[in-house]
Amino acid sequence: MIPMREAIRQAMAEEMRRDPTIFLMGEEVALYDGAYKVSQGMLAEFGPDRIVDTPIAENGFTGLAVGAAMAGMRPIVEFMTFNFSLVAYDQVVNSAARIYQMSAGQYRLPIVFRGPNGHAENLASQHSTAVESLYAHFPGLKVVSPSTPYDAKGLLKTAIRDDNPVIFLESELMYGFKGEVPDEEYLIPFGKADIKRQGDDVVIVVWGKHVHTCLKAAESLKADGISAMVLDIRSIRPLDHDAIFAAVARTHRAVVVQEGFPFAGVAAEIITRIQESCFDLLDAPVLRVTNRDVPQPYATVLEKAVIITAERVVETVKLVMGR
Amino acid sequence: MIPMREAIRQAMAEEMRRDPTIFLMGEEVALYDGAYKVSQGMLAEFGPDRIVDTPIAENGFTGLAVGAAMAGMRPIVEFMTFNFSLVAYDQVVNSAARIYQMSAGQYRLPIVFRGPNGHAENLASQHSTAVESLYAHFPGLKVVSPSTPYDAKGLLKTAIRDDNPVIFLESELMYGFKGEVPDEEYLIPFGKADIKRQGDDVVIVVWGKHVHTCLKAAESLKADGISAMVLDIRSIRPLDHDAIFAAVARTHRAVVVQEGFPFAGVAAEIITRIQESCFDLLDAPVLRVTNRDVPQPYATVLEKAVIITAERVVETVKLVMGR
Amino acid sequence: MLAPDPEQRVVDRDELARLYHQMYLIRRVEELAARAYTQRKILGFCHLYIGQESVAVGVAAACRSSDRWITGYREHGQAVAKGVSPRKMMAELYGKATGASNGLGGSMHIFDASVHFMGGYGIVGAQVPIATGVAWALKRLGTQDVAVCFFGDGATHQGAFFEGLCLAQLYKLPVVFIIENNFYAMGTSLERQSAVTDLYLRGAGVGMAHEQFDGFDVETVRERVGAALHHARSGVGPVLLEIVTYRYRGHSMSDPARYRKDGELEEKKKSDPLLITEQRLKDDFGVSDAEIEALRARADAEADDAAHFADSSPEPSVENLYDYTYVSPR
Amino acid sequence: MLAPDPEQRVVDRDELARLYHQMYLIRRVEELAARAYTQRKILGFCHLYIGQESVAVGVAAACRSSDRWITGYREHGQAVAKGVSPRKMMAELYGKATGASNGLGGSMHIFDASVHFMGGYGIVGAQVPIATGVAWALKRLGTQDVAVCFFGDGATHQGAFFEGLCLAQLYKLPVVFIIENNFYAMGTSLERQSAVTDLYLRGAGVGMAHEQFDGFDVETVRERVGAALHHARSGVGPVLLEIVTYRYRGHSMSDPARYRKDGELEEKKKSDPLLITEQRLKDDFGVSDAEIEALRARADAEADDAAHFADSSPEPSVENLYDYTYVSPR
Ligand SMILES: Cc1ncc(C[n+]2csc(CCOP(=O)(O)OP(=O)(O)O)c2C)c(N)n1
Ligand SMILES: Cc1ncc(C[n+]2csc(CCOP(=O)(O)OP(=O)(O)O)c2C)c(N)n1
Ligand SMILES: [Mg+2]
Ligand SMILES: [Mg+2]
Repeated sequence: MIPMREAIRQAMAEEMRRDPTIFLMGEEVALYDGAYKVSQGMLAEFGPDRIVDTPIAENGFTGLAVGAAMAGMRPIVEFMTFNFSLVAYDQVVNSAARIYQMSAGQYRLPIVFRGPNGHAENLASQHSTAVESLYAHFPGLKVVSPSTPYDAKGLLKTAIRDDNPVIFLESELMYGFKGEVPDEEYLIPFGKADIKRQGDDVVIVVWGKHVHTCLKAAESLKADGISAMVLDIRSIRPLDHDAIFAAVARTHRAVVVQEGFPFAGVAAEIITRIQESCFDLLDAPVLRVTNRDVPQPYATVLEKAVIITAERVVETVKLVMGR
Repeated sequence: MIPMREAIRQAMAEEMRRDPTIFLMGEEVALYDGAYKVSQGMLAEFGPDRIVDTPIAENGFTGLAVGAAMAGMRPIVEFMTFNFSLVAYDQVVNSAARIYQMSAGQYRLPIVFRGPNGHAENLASQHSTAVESLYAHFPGLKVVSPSTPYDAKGLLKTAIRDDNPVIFLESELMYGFKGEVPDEEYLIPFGKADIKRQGDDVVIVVWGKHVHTCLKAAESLKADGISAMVLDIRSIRPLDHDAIFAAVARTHRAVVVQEGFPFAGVAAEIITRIQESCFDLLDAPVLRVTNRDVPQPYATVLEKAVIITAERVVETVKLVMGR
Repeated sequence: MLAPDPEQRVVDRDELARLYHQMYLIRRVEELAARAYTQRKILGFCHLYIGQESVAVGVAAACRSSDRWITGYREHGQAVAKGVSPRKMMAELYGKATGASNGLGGSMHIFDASVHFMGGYGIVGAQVPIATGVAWALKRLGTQDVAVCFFGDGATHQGAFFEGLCLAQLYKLPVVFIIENNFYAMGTSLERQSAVTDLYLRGAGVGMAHEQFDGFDVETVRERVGAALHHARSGVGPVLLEIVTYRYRGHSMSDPARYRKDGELEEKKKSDPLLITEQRLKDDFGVSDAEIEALRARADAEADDAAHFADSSPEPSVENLYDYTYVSPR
Repeated sequence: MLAPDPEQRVVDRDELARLYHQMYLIRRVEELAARAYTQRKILGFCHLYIGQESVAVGVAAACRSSDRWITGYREHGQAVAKGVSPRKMMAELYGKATGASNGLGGSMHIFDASVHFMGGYGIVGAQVPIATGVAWALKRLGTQDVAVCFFGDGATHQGAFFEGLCLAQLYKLPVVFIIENNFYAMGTSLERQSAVTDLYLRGAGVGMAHEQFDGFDVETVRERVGAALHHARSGVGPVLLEIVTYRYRGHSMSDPARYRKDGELEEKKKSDPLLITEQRLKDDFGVSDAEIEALRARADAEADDAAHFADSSPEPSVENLYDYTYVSPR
């Protein structure tokens, strides 16, 4: 059993040993071992040319990664948190996502942008944004969000080997979360959802840290005689709609759980596709659980009211079940 | 009959005469009369303290507008096009959208961000982005997109008087589009959709320039015996879901037309709400028409294949009608 | 060097005692905040200002009360110096309804419009163009006020910082930009983040008046910032100041600050702002130990009162959750 | 001033004739592009380089062919100077399948990896940090190559420009940043966009070597850029150059350029790059009128050929629409 941060580190280190063109860049990743200690010890192994501290210039070093990728390297960019990627938004969505197309395939952009996404604890408005909806919107980007150390390692290795820019969304709240990771090498392909819990009455579609919120909810729904499947999509873009549709075909009811703001979010995308492809299979509208539609407040009592909890998932599942 | 650019100018000028704290700021808005001549003549009337040319520093002048608003002024920021707002994304979504809440209501942010949105002609990847989905995601922002000179003037005056930050989306392709605008003052409230064409068989939900694409489509659908309502929502956030639901209750079938990329877009939001609230009213899944899910190419033949056309709307409506 | 403000009075005994009291109060309030943090009464990020008090207090001493301040997330000291009551501030740290931002903002987002404290921002550098905009309004609205903007050495690499400076200089706005150079951005020391370590030279690149000085002595800060305010207020344009200072604590509560060189902290503490001013009070103004003690005791009591107030204040109500997303129509 | 590259050869008759040919070719290609634009064979934005040819050609003369170039949307001249064939470039402007970017990019997004021309960007300033990254890779991959980055006076207010410079200097990367100061950003003249009109001084704010010079004489450009490349290639760090130039046409095809002062354009045309170099060829190298005519005739033919090639090339196929959104798995 290793914690998530260790799984992420293993993925990076193993790939870096394999391919000398990979480097990790970001604020505090080297000497400080990473703000959340994800890159602990990597400076010692790979040296300052490959584990690189930056000043606080996200737009600058995102652009740097774009150029380095075009010129033959494979950068991993750590955003201390994805909140700060928004000052680099232009370089991600206008440069990284588009140069392969603008150059008609002459330049590839094998970059991984990774770091913690979404809320942690009492970080208030500007430090709690969940960004999946903002990046998955763009063709040219892939977006991935693991929920276990196993998935994190396998998906990150795939991300690093991918020739496209990949947004890899972690969670500060999960860095200490432990799970089994085998010794032998493995990769997890993008676009393959994983049934984290089997169930018959309703499917809960989710990714990232809230997989665990949903597992908890599913467990407690048992008491109400509701058998809930928890489908971890793992990669948001590409999206494994086949797995989602198959689950809906089995359960006829679905709930989508997405951290962050609801309006034009990933949950809406998934629901749109479900209603389009499973119109006749559905016994009830697909509902979503998201953060409340307000900027994140600081005080615990307010924060708790805003974020996604197992109770809110349970409630919504019951609504969908007509209970 | 006046063109759209003139309606927008009238709205700004009338409000500026009324309220000396309003100013217009952006690249080329003053001496050059605006890149698309929207602010023609305004420098002469209001002088360089109120019609203000900026250097190419969008993040800077967006932040400037935020500070000026907090200190008692009412800035109108023109983005030469909304593509360039993405370098200022942080200041819009992290500052403008949140300070009212972070300060518990002590500071208001009466700012209008306006300019052309979406594709024009043969501008290729980096100059064709439709941004409604990227801004409507955020609580704290309002997002509006007019389709006629009449709506533009009435909505813009409302936007300028609103105490919240408003994203006001115009179109380069529509600046010359003419329509009636009355002499007397009027305002159009946000959150009120407008039936631009009545119809019984299907409702097409749309906003901005593609209202006209849809009117054309609706006209040609007559030949197929399909009576299509065109519902112009005008304001994306707040969204007039009551009007949408009422339309669906009448037609039982709906298509949502949204410029830009489909994934987690505004169309997905609207469809999600329709399927939630009108589940039993729907005779078919709600489909969307969006740009093809690729970065915008330059060549006309490719561009035509990517953007929304009346033909594609017709096709999709027919699908929804089971034809 | 900027010409001094000819109208600035010389600091007298009473004023210096007041400045000492302010600095001590800020330190005390933050020590109590640190304690409350370990008790999990304060949560999230909490960035202490301990060691830098002379900067905020010196700036306040040079400012008019109508000048506007705007800053980052390390803003407790600035808030108190600007006049935010320790009660309101501490209650905000505790996330209480009585806090400066009703518990919505927390440590990083203190706002108090009543004393023109325009907030604490969490995105490094974002406050720079915002300050430029505040100055824009102050000028256009015909006031004689100045916007004062605080940020760290780390913020001087952000595009927002650069663009804010360009615009302020182009439009000749009344704003004083203050780099509080405490030598670290989190764990990254100055020479590891920047090729230019004299950060005031950033001003040269945008044509802005710029000056650098040590900020450990509150009187120096008051005097040099007075000169900068005078410059900005006179209408000729903004100023970029680099005030050299030092933070004693880690970047935030979770940072053990192992990146310092051996003995560095102890060395720096020799020029502690409280020490310097205490000496000066005693040596040049004949203030007695007892008087110093009394000043401290008063500040201790105020800080205790603030903590008690915060602790006993009510939580915000969930009913008000949606109140501040949008301004309701008038 | 940067020390000259000791290894740079003096320009001889043949080389200068070649540079003249290049400059003339670029101008001619763009004149044909302008005509095609009025015929609606070229659409969208089209930003002409006419008047600035000596910059791109002089830089190319100083560079190794393996140096990487990256630039903005006003890049036709740079593309041809770097070795993109006029055919491929013109076909791109026409939006044809045979274009440098298969018709996907158009005028603003010319890419040609075969000659290390890394594109044309449409977001002002975005190419600056990208160039920094190219230089990062060139250094880390152990090459002796330099990244050359072009942008306008208007771009020097963007945060991306500033951040790119900070990083390049911090990491001492082999990159030469070239401000092509043509005195206007669209309709905004330099003194209306910037408090600092000597833009090379931006280098002072980030500790970077910086130099300014007139770029009308292609030989000067070649020599001074040679010095900058020598500096960058030697490993000591990047250089910021401000090359003073002038554009004859409007910002894009739709701009009548009414913002110029009376007689300004005529005055500037007196130092036309073609004129200067033609004089020099004649005066100092004894090149005859007939030889000049022959150089021109060759370029005219190449330009005509490019336009003809573009015109007669096939449109891209809609079937390939989705080919370049993602790299397919290997
Ligand atoms: C844009 C952005 N990037 C990164 C961070 C994370 N972060 C918070 S404070 C900080 C260091 C800032 O250092 P400095 O500006 O010197 O201020 P100090 O903390 O020393 O007062 C960093 C990297 C952030 N808040 N915003
Ligand atoms: C971020 C951004 N803002 C605005 C624009 C619109 N725009 C395109 S070119 C230009 C002027 C640029 O001037 P300069 O940098 O001097 O280059 P020049 O056109 O003179 O070569 C502007 C404002 C843009 N493309 N990108
Ligand atoms: Mg610091
Ligand atoms: Mg220019």
